[in-house]
Amino acid sequence: MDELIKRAKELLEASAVKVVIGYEQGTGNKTRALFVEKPEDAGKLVFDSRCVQNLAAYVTKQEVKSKGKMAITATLPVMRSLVQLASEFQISDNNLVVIGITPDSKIIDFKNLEEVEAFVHQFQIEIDERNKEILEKLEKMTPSERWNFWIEELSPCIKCYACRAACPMCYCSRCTVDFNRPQWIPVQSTELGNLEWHFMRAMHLTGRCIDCDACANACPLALPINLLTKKMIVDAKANFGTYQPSLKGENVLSTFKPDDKENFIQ
Amino acid sequence: MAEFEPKIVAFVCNWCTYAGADLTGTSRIKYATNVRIVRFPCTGRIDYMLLLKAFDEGADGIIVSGCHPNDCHYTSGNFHARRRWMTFRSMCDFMGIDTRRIKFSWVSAAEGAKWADIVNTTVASIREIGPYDEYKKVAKKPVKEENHG
Amino acid sequence: MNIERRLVRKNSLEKLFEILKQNKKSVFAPVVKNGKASFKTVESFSTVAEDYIQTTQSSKELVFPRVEKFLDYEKNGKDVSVKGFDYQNVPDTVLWGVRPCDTIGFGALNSIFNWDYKDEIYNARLAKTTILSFSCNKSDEYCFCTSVGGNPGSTAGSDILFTKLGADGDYLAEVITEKGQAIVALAPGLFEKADTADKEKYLADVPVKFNQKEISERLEKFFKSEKWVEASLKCLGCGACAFVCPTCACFDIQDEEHGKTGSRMRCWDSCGYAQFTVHTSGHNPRSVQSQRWRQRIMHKFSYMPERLSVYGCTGCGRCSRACPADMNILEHLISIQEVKL
Amino acid sequence: MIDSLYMPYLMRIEKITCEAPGVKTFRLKFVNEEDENKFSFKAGQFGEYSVFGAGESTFCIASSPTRKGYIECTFRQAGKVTNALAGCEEGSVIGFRGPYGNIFPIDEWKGKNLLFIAGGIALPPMRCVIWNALDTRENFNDVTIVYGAKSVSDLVYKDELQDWENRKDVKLVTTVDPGGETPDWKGEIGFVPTIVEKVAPSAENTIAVVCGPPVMIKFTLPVLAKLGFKDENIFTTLENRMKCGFGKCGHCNVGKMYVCKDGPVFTQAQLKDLPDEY
Repeated sequence: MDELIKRAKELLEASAVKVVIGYEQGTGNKTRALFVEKPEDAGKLVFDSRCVQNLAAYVTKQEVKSKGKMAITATLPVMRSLVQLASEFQISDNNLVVIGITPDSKIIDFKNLEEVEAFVHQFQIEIDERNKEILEKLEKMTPSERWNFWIEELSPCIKCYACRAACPMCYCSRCTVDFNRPQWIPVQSTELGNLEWHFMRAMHLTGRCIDCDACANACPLALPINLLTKKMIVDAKANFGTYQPSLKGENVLSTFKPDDKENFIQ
Repeated sequence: MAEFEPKIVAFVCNWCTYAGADLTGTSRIKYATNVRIVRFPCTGRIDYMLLLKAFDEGADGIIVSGCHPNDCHYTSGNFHARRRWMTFRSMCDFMGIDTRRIKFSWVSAAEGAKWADIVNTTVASIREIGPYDEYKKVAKKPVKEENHG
Repeated sequence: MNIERRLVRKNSLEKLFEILKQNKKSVFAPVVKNGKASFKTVESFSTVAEDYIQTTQSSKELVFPRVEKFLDYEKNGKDVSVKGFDYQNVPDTVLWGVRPCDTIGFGALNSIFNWDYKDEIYNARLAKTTILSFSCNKSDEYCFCTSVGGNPGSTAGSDILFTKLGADGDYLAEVITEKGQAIVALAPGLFEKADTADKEKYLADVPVKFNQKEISERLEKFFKSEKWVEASLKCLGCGACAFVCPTCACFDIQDEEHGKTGSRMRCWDSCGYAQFTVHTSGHNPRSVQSQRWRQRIMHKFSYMPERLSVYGCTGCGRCSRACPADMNILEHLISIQEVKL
Repeated sequence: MIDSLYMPYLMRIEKITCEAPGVKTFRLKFVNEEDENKFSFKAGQFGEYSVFGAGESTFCIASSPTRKGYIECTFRQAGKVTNALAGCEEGSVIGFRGPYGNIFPIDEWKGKNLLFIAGGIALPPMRCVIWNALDTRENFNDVTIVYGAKSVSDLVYKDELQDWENRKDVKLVTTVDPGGETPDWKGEIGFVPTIVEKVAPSAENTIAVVCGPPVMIKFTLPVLAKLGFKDENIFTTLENRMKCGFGKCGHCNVGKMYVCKDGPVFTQAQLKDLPDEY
């Protein structure tokens, strides 16, 4: 942690960046995002296992960006998000410095996003055991049972869009659900509105989701919406091979192979 | 009670399947009339939300069809589409949307007979499965009246 | 009317619940699932959560549902026939186990829905609702009801307030309104004469953290402060705070179309959304998140007190608990009180 | 049981006039006579017009309260509802809720000069008060109307502009932006603020009503100030996103004001006290 504070201080003192995005002690046992703009405030930065909010969600926010060049405290999921965002031209080395934190909590410096990418590629995106089990359980159900499961699970959704807001990949200034010509998704949180919203959200994240669970953690009602994106990751791996965010921007739905294999097209 | 007549919406590309369906007609091949065809420039343009909208609006089955691989008018639209269908279909399956009701096919401009066959078999299989009441109930569609076609 | 004090034995609650069900009342009560309490229509007493500090969502849903259908229409050529709101279908409901910081929130909702035009749909739902609240015997770091005019044993807005007298004790029932008396009349045997039971010592201790009036006065001069940006930089712009709030009542009006028939409804909306104020031209009067956060605070602590003579906050702390970015409203209010003007 | 606040009157479209590209005027008559009998409104008020299945949209009542038996509205096709409205035919039934909002205090303007300044699609909200004034012309001194649009084809109410042009008791000045004129255009060429400076009457005993796009208002206000108009004597109508129309839904809230309840008519003096969120 001292190392992190030192790094933040140096960057700010040297005016290399205008703001350092990190974590601070929050309410109770929570930590939360902190935006350090003065070197003397760097001491408020903390880092430990409670820091799970995906800070990459902030690097595309208008008011944060307007501060100027940013440095970001990046855990592995955050680094993955940054690589994905860079591949979608949302960030670049010009406006971002990455202060990496390795899975064993060591600070790691990167000269540029290519180095971040190389680091990220040392680790596979793996669905955790607990969720794997849930996915398997769901896959064993009949389609009708799954239908009822999702209608029931999603029925409490109040469409607060916290899942969207917390997701680094949901950076569109105007989301599909906010369009009314045509009205793709019903605005009201009815069974259909909820089902279609979560369906669409998962589809838009297919090949882009890096499995950080920010959506599920953000949900005030603790709905298991990350199962949908996890399932997409499992399938993408099975169907299309490796699953890694890459600066070349080759995520599964923006590319193809002429010999992609399926068994359902007549 | 009248026999259930499924409502099928077909999303097809302009260059192959639409032309193929046209050939079915000009060849005077008879096929089921349950299908409403929506023409797109390319299968790559067929947004998956359109397929969900079809179910919303009371479709019992969907056909999606375009050029065979390597035959796309725009070179690779159907390759992109194929990947999207693969993920879409698995997403549908995972959320319990009945994937038996969504038929994907490649029908070229020369395959008038294949188009008739695709439509006929789809209609027959949907007729067997019955109306898609599960989705209609959630979409708040009047379930009963539509049962009678 | 004067508050009547009665004693309800701890094992009589279940009987009361059953009598309510026998009298065909719909009971809306907190249920715990995945570690989170939420209000649901419950059939059996055993599913009602007993030990919880606060539900994730407020009970406003009962009188201001997520989706409220105003009308159904049917088109016939160029003509349209319209059927209005079905008042007959509003269920006779008992809101059970709600906290005083929710019941006091009905006061704010009443003002919003009746300050000028009277919203009969809201009023019809409230008229059919009897509120049986339970005092708080514990609180957490998010609670601040005492700073905004409430307290853990406040009777405001309740029809009957139950206070548990000790960890394993019986309940003091304060019957506040005629609606409350009507419930007593359904089960007179369960409401015994109360001795001089004192509820105060059983209530949670919620210290006063700021002066509400002072906050309002300060906000008048605070509109242009830089603090709003600083305070809201971590705000993600979701609507969780508004949707869990017992007094937030902003809504959208939407039509749903099924061929020739359809309906019109209102559904919850939030001033935190970027699209909330956007004009058709694309012009957005509140184009950045700090302006929207400012609107939320100003509306609750400045505009509402001035226009509706009621504060838009009950100190329930739900918004802070629900916030995915840990925006803590209590902290912000304290900081407004502390900042030099 | 009484109908809810959200229950619209059913209105039949009696006449559709195409005013300009994408701009239409509907003349609406009440489907039920009893609705018509209990309905009344004043200049400046607005309503919620709805196409069933598409939703509701807010605009001013463009006809004058002095013309009984119908109301008129003019809208530009811009969003979901206005597009659905544009798709309606004569004889179709649409919904209308209202009237809502405050009014132009036209009774207080007796004996004064009136200066109306409008730009583009903002003439309709002013047309109501213009006709109200002209129908009770004896109450006012000089009446001046300055109306500008991007191009000649964008001018709305072309027939009425001709009427006003022909009247001896109205001074009408029409203008189009440079480049928007046609070869036979006889009006002014130039932006509204410039023209106002040229043709405005003395600020003495004069009320100015200004309606138009934000940029037009922004540059017209300093001109009026220069001419000596006091903020209390400059009126405008605000448009904010609205849903309910009666101060509940929260959308149009600006500072302590609800545009739907305390507006849409505001004086410049009132606007100066409001946060810049409109």
